[in-house]
Amino acid sequence: MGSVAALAVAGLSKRYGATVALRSLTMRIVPHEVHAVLGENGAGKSTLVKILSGAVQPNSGTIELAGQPYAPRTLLGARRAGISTAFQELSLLPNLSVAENLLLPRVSGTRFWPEAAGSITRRAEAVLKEWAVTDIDPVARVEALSLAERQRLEIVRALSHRPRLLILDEPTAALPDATWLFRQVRRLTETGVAVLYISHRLSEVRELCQRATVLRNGESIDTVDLAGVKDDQIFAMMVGRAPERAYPAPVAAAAGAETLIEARGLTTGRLRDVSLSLKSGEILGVAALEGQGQLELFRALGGVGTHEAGEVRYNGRPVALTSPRRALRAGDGIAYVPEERKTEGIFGGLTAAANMSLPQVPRIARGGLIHHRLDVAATRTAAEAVSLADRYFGFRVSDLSGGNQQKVVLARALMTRARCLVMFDPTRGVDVGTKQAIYTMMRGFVADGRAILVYSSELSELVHLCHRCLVIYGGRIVADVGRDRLTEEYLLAAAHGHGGAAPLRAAS
Amino acid sequence: MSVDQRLGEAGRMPADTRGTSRLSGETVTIGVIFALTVAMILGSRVISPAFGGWNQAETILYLASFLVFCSFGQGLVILVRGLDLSIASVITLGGVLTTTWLAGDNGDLVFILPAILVVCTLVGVASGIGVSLLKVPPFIMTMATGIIVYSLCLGVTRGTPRGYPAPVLNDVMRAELAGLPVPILVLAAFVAGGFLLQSYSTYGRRLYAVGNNPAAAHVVGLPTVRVTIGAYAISALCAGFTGIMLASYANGATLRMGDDYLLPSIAAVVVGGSSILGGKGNFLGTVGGAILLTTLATILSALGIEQGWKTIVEGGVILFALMVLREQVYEALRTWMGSERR
Amino acid sequence: MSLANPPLPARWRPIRLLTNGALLITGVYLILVVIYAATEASALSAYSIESLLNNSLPLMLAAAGQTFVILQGGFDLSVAGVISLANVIVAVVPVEGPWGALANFAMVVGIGLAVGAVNGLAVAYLRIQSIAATLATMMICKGISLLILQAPGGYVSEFMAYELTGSLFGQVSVAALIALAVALVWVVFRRTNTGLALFAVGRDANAAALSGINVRRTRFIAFCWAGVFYGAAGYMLAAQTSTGNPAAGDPFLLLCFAAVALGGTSFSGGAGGVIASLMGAATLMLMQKVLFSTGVSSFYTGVFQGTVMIVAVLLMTLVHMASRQRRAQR
Amino acid sequence: MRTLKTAKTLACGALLAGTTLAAAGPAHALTDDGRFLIYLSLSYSGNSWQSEAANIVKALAQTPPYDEMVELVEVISGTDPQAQISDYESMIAAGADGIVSFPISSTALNRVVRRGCEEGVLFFMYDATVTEQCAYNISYITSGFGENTAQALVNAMGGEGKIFLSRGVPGNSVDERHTNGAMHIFDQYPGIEVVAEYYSYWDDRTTQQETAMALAAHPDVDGIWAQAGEFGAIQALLQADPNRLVPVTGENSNGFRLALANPDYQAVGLAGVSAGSPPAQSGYAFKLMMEILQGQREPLPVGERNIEYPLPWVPADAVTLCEGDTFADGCNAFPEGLVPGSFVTEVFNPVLLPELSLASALEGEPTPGATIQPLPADVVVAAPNEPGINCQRCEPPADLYSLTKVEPTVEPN
Repeated sequence: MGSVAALAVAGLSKRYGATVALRSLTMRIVPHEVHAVLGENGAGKSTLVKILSGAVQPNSGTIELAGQPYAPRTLLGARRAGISTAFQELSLLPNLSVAENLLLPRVSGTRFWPEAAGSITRRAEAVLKEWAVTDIDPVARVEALSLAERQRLEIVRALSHRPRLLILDEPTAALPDATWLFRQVRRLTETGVAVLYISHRLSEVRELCQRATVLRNGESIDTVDLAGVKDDQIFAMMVGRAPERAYPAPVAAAAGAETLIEARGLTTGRLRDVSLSLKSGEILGVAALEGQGQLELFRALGGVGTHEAGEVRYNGRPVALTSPRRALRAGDGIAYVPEERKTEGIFGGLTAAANMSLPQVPRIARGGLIHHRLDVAATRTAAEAVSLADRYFGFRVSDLSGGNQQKVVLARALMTRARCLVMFDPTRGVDVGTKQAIYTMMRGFVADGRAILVYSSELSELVHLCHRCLVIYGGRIVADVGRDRLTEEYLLAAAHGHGGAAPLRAAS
Repeated sequence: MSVDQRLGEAGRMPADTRGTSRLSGETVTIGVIFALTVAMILGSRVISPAFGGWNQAETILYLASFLVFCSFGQGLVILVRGLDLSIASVITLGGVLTTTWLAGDNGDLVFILPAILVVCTLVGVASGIGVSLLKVPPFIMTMATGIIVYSLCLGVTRGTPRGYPAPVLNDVMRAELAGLPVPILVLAAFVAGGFLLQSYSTYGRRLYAVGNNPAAAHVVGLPTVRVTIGAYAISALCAGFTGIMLASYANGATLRMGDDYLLPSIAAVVVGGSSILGGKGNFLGTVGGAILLTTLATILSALGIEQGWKTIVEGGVILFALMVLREQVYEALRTWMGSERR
Repeated sequence: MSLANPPLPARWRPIRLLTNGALLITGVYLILVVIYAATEASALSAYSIESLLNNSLPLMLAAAGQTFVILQGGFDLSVAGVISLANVIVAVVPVEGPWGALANFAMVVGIGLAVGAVNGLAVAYLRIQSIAATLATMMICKGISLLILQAPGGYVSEFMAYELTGSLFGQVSVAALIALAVALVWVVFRRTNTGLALFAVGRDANAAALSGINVRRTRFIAFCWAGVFYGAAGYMLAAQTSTGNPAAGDPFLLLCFAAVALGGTSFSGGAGGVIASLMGAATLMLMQKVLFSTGVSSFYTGVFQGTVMIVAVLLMTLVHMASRQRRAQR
Repeated sequence: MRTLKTAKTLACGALLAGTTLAAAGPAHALTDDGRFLIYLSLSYSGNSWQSEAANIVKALAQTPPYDEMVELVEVISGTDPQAQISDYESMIAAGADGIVSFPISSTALNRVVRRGCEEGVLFFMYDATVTEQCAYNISYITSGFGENTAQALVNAMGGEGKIFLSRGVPGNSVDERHTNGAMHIFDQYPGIEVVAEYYSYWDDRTTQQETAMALAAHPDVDGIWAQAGEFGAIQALLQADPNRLVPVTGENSNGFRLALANPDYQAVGLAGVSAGSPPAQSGYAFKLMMEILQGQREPLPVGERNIEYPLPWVPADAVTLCEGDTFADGCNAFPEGLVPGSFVTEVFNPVLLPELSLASALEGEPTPGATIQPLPADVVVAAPNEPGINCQRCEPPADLYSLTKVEPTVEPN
């Protein structure tokens, strides 16, 4: 600690209009260190990232980079000073190629005439290879990549600028497997680079990082040696109170529950001949590695995608799930909670209350007219179910934090009054408090005879939450795991196609 | 929306004004537009002693009413991320049908007027189907329907629209009720109705949702296709209504009667604070925009300067108004007030 | 360990080629050429082709300029104003000879650049909505044009009027060469860093900013390019009509948007290209010829024009969807 | 990437496609059945004036013996000069014998017109003109509409008062000519004050709105000098105050003429004169062209092809209602209801166009029983040079704005 700090931040604050995003932040990162920044959504982590990467300027406070004062005004300025960032909201351009994205903003390295495409590709290929990415074609357009591939690309881009300080903001949100990332990070720190690491996954943080700075309400609470503190202590620092137990035991599903949804032989995209049944009172989990067809399955059931073959019955009667609207009206209703909050979930310009009331607007309107007070009255129960605080009702949703946005999306799913929820990774990128709220909501939802089908990229979540869990590999269901044998190891093995690890059971 | 705003991280802060930001932001815009308008009217007394009074305001409101009618529909279409270039032709269609079908007769007014509006609405439905179901870009679709409708008007009238609107229509345009010209009363009712429809009706709510995020609207199960078609249908309906009013006002129809309303209708919507990218806007702002533009035209016409200078001044004033009405100006104001409070 | 998608297989690329806007609109154009050639005996005569190209060039240039602005995600109505202004300037200050033509060209480019810079400032730095800001600059330009020339008139130098609308070596139409040059400029430009930035900003300004792209500068440059092309359009219009007209730009306003849209360039930005817009403009002008040669009743030409526009776009959408479907099925 | 490049190359190629192809030049002759191939090229069929002018030509082409001699094709080019250039090119390529046209621009069409002339095509422009000397311009523009109506207005106002100028289309040479003529007169009277000047695009509805705006600023206006669209000015005056009309001069709409002759209106102050652009010019142009084509008349030498059409001049007391649908006894307006208010009345000319009836102007129908009468031998009246109107680099005569229809009753100061 005696050496010059790679990064030293003191008394940093940032206001947006009358909103204070960072109040007073002080922290120190030394070379060779992987330093975690922990905090709930809205604690100020992203603002810190934006300031350090030059996207916004702080109102007060000082930053020193390797002993030199540092006040970047642009992203390129930050890069020149030696800071590069892999952003949480992936800053890739889908309409450009992998190579172009990698080399932005100076794709063409020549001065008077654009560099030949082949030469650009070769340079990009070299970069990818340097960071041990060999399965991404530099010529491919980014929109053709999976989310996990994009995430890796974002990280490689940050790595490739040879930073003195690397910022990784939720780098594993879409990475099913962090091994590659950790290897690269360690390679980097060996050369003396410091890494600022932001993640909601405490287990990862413990594996990779040495120290952590905890933020709450825009203030740095403390910097701790991770080895010396327990999870509960960290959570307490993050939320400012003692945490509830992370995963209360699930309530057992009522015996003899009726079958609500029965799918037979669904085939679409990667999905091959999948059959499943969802019973009342049940949280049915789906585990799979990235891109095994789970997305197609969920979208087909939600009416967002189509399926080429197969049949879905609801309460025993066949239903056509050709649109989300049809799905909502099929049987007792299927409501889909989409994977991409920003593009398919929220209406950023509408208030939280208006977002939530949308499915019921015709019913809650008086004489065809509707206003904020009616919205609030109608959505209060649903908001309580996801623990969304009343004072957010009048906020524009785009002004809310990611966790609260997700709560709004879930409350809206409740507002549809559908009996079945089909949720794709509902806790991705949300903080611990929100996760708790979501778990509580899910349990409450199925307690009175409704049902949930949920996919999650976090196996621990499935293990603790579900009554039963399906594992999909290569487009097929390879395991149907009951509550009694539900462990992370078991799911992981099955998800990698090691069918031998468990007796393969046909879907009931 | 500025990058900075989007990057804004939410916090659980005590001095939080986000909840009221949207409403007051719009209110400020609308307030500024009307304030500008009133200032211009009062200031114009310098130009002519007859200006600056109620008579001038009355003339302005009267003439602005046509623009307000068609801008409402334009605003709805823009709200759902579209653009309606067919309104010029549909205004013409409304006017031509008014003179040819009524042919100067009061008799079947109660049947024919709705019939005209239905025909116009159908044009909008066609545009809406093209845009929402066939996925033709709104620009091309409405431009094409506009060209087609215009061409049909041309062919059917063989170039000369015949007849007169019913005399009673022309009388209505000149009548006064409680000391106010009837068209201004119609305007007031229209603005009230339009405002309720856009901001407080279930349909309006759905329009905002579809305009804000079409993909999310689809996932939520909103009838996005119907909502979109509805916007184009209402736009055509309003254009048809504008055509009827114009034909009644001018006591006859011409085939280019709608041309003057296409760009101004878009300008009124945008000056009124709506985003051309959809999902954001308020009808009262549009009304303010329409009145502002008409006021400007009225004052300029009284100014004894060359047409070139008039056009330059008009463009300059619009540019100035846009600069004043920028969201950033309001944001800066908010920041300043926020820091003052502290 | 993650099972990523395999890289884009080479097999897909022909499909991507099919969905390329430039090729689709070229297909539509060729269909119209066939109809035109079948209905008009002299359609393929050297003179017909040359005059068609001459006639199409101003719109093609205007559409090319508009494409820059639309790609970065906006509208530019000032096209009508700049064309009028450039047209009037050339006719009021004609300079004889090839150097004169060059001098005139420098003037209009300067004017276009200036107006484009004003637009760029207003949109990129003052953050005014492009459609509104450019509406204002359009009006101002039209006003200035009217002050310079109250009625159509003025002269255009002999060199401009004849050499620029003629043929080189009696074989290759100058208009075609200019169009080709524009296409080449585009092919090079879109591979430059600014060109890529244009696509990036149009698709997602936020992500572009986080990728280190100077968003404002990119938008500003797009408007400048657009202005230059409008100036060139006004210049070629003057060459073709041999005169100035203060209202010369008006017909271009909607047509150039139609041309861009026909070329398949997305109005939400980030997808499309100048070559497609050039072909879109050429298609619109060819349509006028086809309507004439097929003898569509003059009152109802609009019905056919409108229908052809919709059908052309639908055709392109269909091909696009079909190729998507095949891609999805894989 | 490579395939994309190919696409571009292909697209570029298409731009050039066929520039090196060569085929036979356009055939130039009568059509197969021995008729003259005549094109009627309109700029903008969309107001009464344009369609009446077109209908007159269509009616004449169906009147014996022309019905056996002429194949008439109507083409509408919209408002875009580029479109009209394209259409002219097509007509020349199709082997036109003659083109009767309302030109969209006085200058932009020159090049294609000159080329047409070289191919032997006769160009007859009506109303609007081109400055290319090989084309025939048949127009009233040079006949002094502006100065004569301005003098009439000054007379009606007693030489002083505030006036509005309701002009046509900004940047248009015709509008420019008319206004210059009018200002030549107004400038001689210091008592005349132009308080508002606005453009009405020769349209009734626009005139009405623009006049209403001007009236808001100047309710005490004493007279309105208007180009086409004048009926809208009357409507705006009536709307503002039904009991106060002022002298209005304007063009030839039926509504205006009826208003001028209306004693109730006269009682509250309406006076004025109806003059301006007659649609009948098109018929005259067409007949003149046919006579030249048939060899009945020698082509005029290039440089002398600007022909003046006489200015219609109908003061209030001269308005006479037509009894039937033919032109008889010098009548010059139709009863309300027979035609729309915007109908332009000057569709007949007993000397030049005795073949026409109301149906000719409204529907393009020939008059039953009528046959084409030859034009009087000495009919052609040369129009004076007007730079930018009918010639490019030329000097206007010194007495360009001399009065022809009216004498000043108030002495200019």
